[in-house]
Amino acid sequence: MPTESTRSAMPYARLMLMLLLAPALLWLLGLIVLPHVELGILSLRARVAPRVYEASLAQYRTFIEEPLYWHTFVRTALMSILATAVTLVMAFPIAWTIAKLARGRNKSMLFVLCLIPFWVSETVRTLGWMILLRESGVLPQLLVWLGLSPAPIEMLYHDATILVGLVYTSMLFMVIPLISALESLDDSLIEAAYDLGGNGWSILRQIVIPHAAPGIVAGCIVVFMLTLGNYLTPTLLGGKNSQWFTEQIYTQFITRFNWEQGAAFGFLLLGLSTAIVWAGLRLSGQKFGEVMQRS
Amino acid sequence: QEKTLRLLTWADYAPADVVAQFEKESGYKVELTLSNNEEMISKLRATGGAGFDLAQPSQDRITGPQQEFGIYKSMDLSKLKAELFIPSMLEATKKNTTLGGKVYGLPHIWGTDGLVVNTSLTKMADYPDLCRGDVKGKTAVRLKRPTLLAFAFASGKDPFALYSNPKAYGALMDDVGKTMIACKGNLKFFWDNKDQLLNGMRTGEIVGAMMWDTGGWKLNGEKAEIQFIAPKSGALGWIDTFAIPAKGKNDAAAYAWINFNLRPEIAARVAKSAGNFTASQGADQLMDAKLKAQFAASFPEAALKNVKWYPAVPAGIEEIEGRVLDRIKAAN
Amino acid sequence: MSSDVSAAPTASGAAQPDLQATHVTKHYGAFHAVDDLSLEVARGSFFSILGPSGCGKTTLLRMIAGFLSPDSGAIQIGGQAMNGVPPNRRPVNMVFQHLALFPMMNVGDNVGYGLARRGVAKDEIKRRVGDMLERVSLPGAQDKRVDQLSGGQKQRVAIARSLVLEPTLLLLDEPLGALDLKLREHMKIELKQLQAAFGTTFVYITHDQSEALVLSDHVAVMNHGRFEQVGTPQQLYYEPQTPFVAGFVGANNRIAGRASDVNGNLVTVTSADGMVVPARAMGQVQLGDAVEAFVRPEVARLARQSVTLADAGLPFFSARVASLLFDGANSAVLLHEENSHTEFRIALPQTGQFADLAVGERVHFGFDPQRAVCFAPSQAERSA
Amino acid sequence: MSSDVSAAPTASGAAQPDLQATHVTKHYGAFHAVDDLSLEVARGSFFSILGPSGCGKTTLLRMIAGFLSPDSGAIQIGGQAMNGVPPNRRPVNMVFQHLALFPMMNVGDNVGYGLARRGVAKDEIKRRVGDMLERVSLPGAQDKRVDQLSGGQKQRVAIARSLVLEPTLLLLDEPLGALDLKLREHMKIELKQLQAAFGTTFVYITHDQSEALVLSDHVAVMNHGRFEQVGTPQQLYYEPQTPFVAGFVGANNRIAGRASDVNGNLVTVTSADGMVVPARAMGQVQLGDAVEAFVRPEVARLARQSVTLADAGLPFFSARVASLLFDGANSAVLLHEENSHTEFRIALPQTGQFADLAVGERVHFGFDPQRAVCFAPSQAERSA
Amino acid sequence: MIASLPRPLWLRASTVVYGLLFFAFLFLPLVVVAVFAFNDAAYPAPPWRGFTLDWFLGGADTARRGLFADSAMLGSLWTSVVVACWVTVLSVLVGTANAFLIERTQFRGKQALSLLMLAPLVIPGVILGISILAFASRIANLADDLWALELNFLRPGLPLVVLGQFSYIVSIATLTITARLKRFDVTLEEAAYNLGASRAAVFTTITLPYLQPALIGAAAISFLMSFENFNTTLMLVGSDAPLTVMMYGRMREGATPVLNAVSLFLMVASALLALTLLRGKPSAQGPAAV
Ligand SMILES: Nc1ncnc2c1ncn2[C@@H]1O[C@H](COP(=O)(O)OP(=O)(O)OP(=O)(O)O)[C@@H](O)[C@H]1O
Ligand SMILES: Nc1ncnc2c1ncn2[C@@H]1O[C@H](COP(=O)(O)OP(=O)(O)OP(=O)(O)O)[C@@H](O)[C@H]1O
Ligand SMILES: [Mg+2]
Ligand SMILES: [Mg+2]
Repeated sequence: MPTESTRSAMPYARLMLMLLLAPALLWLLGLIVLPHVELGILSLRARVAPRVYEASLAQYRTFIEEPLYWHTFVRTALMSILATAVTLVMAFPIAWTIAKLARGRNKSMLFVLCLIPFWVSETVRTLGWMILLRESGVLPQLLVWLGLSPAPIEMLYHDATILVGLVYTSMLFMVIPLISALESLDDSLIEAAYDLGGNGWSILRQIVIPHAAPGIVAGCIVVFMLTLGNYLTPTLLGGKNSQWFTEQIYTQFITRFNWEQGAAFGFLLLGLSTAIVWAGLRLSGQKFGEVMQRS
Repeated sequence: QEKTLRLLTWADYAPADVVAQFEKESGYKVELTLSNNEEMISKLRATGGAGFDLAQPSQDRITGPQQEFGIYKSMDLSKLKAELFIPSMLEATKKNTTLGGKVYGLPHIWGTDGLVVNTSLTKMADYPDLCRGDVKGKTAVRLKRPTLLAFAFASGKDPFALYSNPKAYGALMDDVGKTMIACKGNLKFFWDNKDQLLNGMRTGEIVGAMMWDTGGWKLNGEKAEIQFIAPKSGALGWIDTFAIPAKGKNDAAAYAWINFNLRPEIAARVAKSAGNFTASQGADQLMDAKLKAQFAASFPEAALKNVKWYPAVPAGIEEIEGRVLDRIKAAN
Repeated sequence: MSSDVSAAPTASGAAQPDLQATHVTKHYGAFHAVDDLSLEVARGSFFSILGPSGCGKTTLLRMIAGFLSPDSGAIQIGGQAMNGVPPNRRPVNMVFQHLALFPMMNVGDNVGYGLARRGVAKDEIKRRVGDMLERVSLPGAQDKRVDQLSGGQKQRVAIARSLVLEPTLLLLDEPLGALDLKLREHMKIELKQLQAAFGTTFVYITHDQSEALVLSDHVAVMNHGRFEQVGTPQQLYYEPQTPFVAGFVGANNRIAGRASDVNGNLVTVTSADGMVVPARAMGQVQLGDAVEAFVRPEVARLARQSVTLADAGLPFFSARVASLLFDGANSAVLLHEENSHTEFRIALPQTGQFADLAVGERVHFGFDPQRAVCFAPSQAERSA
Repeated sequence: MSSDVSAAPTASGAAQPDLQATHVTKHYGAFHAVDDLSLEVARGSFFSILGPSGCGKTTLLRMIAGFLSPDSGAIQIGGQAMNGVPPNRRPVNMVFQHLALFPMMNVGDNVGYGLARRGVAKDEIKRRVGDMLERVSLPGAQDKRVDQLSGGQKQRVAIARSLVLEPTLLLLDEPLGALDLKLREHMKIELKQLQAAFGTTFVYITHDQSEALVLSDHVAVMNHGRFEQVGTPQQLYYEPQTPFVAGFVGANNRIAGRASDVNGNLVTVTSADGMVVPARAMGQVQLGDAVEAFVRPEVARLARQSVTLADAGLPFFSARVASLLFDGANSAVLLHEENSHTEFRIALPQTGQFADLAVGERVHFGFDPQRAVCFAPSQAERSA
Repeated sequence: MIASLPRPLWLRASTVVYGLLFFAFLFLPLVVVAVFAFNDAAYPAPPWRGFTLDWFLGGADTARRGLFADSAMLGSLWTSVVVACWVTVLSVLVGTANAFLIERTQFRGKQALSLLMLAPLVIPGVILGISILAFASRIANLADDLWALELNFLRPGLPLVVLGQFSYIVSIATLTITARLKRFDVTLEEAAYNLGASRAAVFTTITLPYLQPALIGAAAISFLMSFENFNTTLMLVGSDAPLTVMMYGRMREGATPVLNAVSLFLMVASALLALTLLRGKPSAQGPAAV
């Protein structure tokens, strides 16, 4: 009870505070903060002899000196941004339809339809794409059958395939914040703008987008994070051509046992995501806390 | 707890009937975890050598990680029946897995890496044939160190000789890397799971690949035109071992399993399941005749002599290779 | 009802009406939200549509603004047929129920929005926005954020935003609904003065009869998608044409019963409880008809002595005081008529004459039967 | 001010007061939300606290209910000191501003909640809930969901939920605030009848003067954490003790100026614009003091001929009609006094006598100076 | 434009067409997965060779080992369920405590703490995984070196997987529950208190019932998220692989239709779960629930 009568029972309030604070601190310190400190320490040392390590920036130097690594890094970032943009563009009309055009049963039906694919795991969805796109898969066969291509084409293992997979996987996380942002936009604002002589484009630009900005940013941040941190889709759909930075991290940790290098890569990825999220927030003038509440 | 043996091994190295027999005879219960070299090492690294009672890494991958992470216990040879091993193989393995005077691994199963070719569709003699223009998009290799070593041998160099000279080794690997990058367009994929490759070969999507002998013989059993070929520049020979993780809790069970496995009749069954030969003295007499025939077909005398056995990998070498592998992966 | 309403010329002068709707209908499924309704609004006048919640007011207004298209009937604005003309092409602007100010823009940009859409030059917009804000008593408010404004200020910005476009017609949908009591009183007067100053035709929706009466030149009372009566506030108040209007406009005592006597335009109504009330008949009333009589609280006169009322020539009743509702100038008393125990509300004189009444006291009241009204059966049925 | 208020016995009889607060104070930082305030509420009476938003009404009520503890001063309920007694042990119940009905329970469970917490047997709860719902005219509503109720019904459920516990005191925090106009009028009368029927002591908070006047036996007018005046509705209306009360209770014309003449209890106030108004002094007024006079709209009399007023012996003014506010029985006219152009509001007689006034017409008005009030400087300053 | 504004025909038409394309895009992969679970072929690929239930019912010793005989697959399914249950319970409990911490208490640094609670949502899952792995093994190694204590739960394995998933899923649970608690009208508690309820009674009769939909929602989301998680799990998994990791492994081997079978099984199961949830809450699940 947040009433002031609790002031007489101050020890009670303190006890309560401590009890509530304990799990939060355990979680945040034990699973988030300290592990990242550990990761930071790992990334800042280098092996000089078996079981002998010293503080060094060697891991980061490797990253800079080996074009492969930073190429992958940049590529991952660009592809993620591209995937986020494509997702946004694809999701917006649907979110608009659900939030503003559909009514009653239709609306909830469309909404649930959007949710359904995400009740099954990414593995399953990726499996679906593999069955669809592989050389012996459904789409290439269909193209042959339609006479559009002479022989089955391999549709897996292209950048475009990775993009399709990423967009697909992220769609829900864009659609939902968009819907809730658009739903909170009072129809009468649009009517008023229209009544005052606005047309579709100017209303979109001046009324809808400013209003939905927190939702858009929320969706973009979540999608960007998911894409950037994705491992499954790029490796499975990208095949021999996938170069995703998470894969580098995995490789360093698991196949090379090089935790130091992997930790450095992890930190770089974290830095990248933080920087881009921060830039996104800055550009759109949103606050992180508020944005995340909406997603 | 003391009643279980937690075994970290390769697929097919512990067939169900063998496990059942062991459990019945020894009273230990076997918990299997299937893995490959890298994962074995990284798991043991992450657990500090805990979580398993017995592991089966390849003999060349023992001393390096042991030096680095201390994930194995030294073997107590007194608990083993040395007479069960083929002596030459035991000696060779001991030599490769000895660190600071202690032995860390004992041989179990051995085999080679070479070429698997669908002879009805194409002909191949050496690794570089995988990069020929007429098989574009129909070949595969693993994106792992054996591939680099194979192509290094194919280029006429001896990479093992350069293990002690990281610089020269690095230069050699750079060259191999360039070759591979040039070849990349020819490859359908980098396989990293044998079933994936076998499926490709079965459907004819793949006509030639670098692979270990077992897979080739397995396919040969299904389709005679698919054959395992020892390449001109030499097949690569490997030996998978028994090694005891540093924090294994049930060494007794581990030794029991090793002794059990080296009994010729057991070894023969395991060898059949894995499709390879074992280090068990006398097991080859009990081996499947077909497998022996396949072996003989793949390895004429000269080829057998030409097998390049992996020496122990010194620390630091894998890092050089890793970067080259990454580069190959990244190239377009 | 509606047929004779449409015939009645609402426009005061000969000037062409600014807004004309003829036989407009809008269904939602089988439900007639607006039902064959016609109206005319004269140029420059303040026209109110008054009706209970759900009677179709907003639906009608949205048809005029163009957000809904009528199922049948025609709408003309400034003499031009509006069928198929989209809202952004109509010479009308609308002030929305919850104002719909753009929260992402400041006051100046809100007011200038429509001008900017018309492609007016920046300087010109700035000047006209400044002028307009001055006229609505918000000089220099351009740079304020919308959420920094009080309720009344928001109101004025919303009106300014529409008026700056100089529409032929301004539509207002319960614009005072969200304000609190004192502010509403204040804005009522301000709105009336604004309309007088601009001379724009206002069509104003409300369910608050006091707003409609105070503000309007003409009021249409709406119920179930139709107009019950259109007239000046005084006509509605003093000459209600239907029981619905009599009940809805102003507080009223309602006595339902049978016509026990009909004498010229005077009807005697006898309620089931036995109260006998004389009243003027609106429309045809036959002896024995089920009728309803309405007597306004301020029409009845209170007296301690029945003689006073008899002397004044009024029919009178005896009653006991049930409750005293002291409210300054609006004080009233609830009486229970002695024979029938019917509850009857009477306004106390503003002079404070009966301030000393006590609960339970015996008093008398009477009223001029010509100022009470009584409705014929068909209409009584209608409102039931 | 507050010192003499606390001395004034609010309780009507000799009976021990149900609620007594002495020198209660509550700060928020440096801000005195409730400032050394004392009050007494007699058993069974209806006591209202009337004040503008933010004056500390809710703070006071929450101290009585026990949700806040006073910084100083004591509160007694039914003769028992309440210091340190938590809300769930006090013999008071509260009806919250937004009712706070439990949305996850049906009506019956809402009403029975307090009984269940007391461990009353299920059957007994059921019986008493049924009885209580009947008494608030909601028989058989037990199984309804809360969101199926109308505003007025929710109101009654909230009151029933508290009354079923038979509290010594029922606290109500603006319970009608959320209702719409017509419903509020209706619930006002219903609430008064409920209280009379139950005989429970009500302490009622509102910022709507009409509610306070109509409902209460006694009203305390609150401002800035203090009581300005405590009295019967009539006392507040006719005998305001402070300019704040005169301005807040009922509509009033306010003329600020200097005392240009003092003659016994009559003061002549001359405004800066030159309007000269005679009024009765409340408290000490010296010649030349800055003073404020208040004239109620219904106190002033309107006449077409000045003679009428002169004959009645009233001081009179000439004026032009600025605006006609027709609102049936509450119609008023806004005048501009001819010399000073001061705006002056006058209620039109309910008889409809001046229904034919026209804007711009020249009229006269006058009033009995004894019914206008004028406040001395210190108090005038206070309200500024 | 919105429904009340006139929309030209081409716009209406393209809205419909786009909607159809979009949902085709969404559902095509799932439909394909479901259909090929019944294809009578060794690989989930066209052509259609006839209908079979082998991939569900095939015996353990036949060439086509069906889902219900594939003990490894079923075991990993069970592992996933167990992990998800733990994660759900932990997340909902801690999430509830966090919600009360954010909404009902005042202390210095609360703002920062509540922002920090959101941070896990913007840390890539792989990094969460490796950082927890690295930290846990440091602690375990320390315990081992200093006290010869073997802290098994800090080694890769299910406890660590649970902790890893929990570390970010609890953020989502916290958000969901906080959102509802924020809308809670505190006067309801005061009213109950005023009606004589004790603090405990207020909590159990008013606050908890109010929070219940959010608790159920948070539980459902937590379960689903845990079940679907791959990135974090991959780095922390020991010898018992949860379903996603197991499926990933099999997919790299070259998928057999058993994967389709288990996928279809999951689809049906989650549809049933969702239906029961939706039915319990007739007002169609709002966006807030995700
Ligand atoms: N889109 C719709 N579909 C079905 N019925 C509707 C729709 N819009 C309005 N209605 C119904 O039409 C009737 C009139 O609605 P309208 O909004 O015009 O009422 P109103 O007079 O403005 O009421 P209020 O004073 O409450 O705003 C109502 O009964 C309403 O339920
Ligand atoms: N917790 C608080 N901290 C600081 N100031 C407060 C607090 N609660 C109330 N106040 C201030 O105390 C004053 C009185 O508040 P209170 O809620 O009692 O007003 P009120 O008379 O009930 O107003 P209303 O009619 O708007 O409900 C207000 O100015 C308010 O801003
Ligand atoms: Mg409306
Ligand atoms: Mg209050």
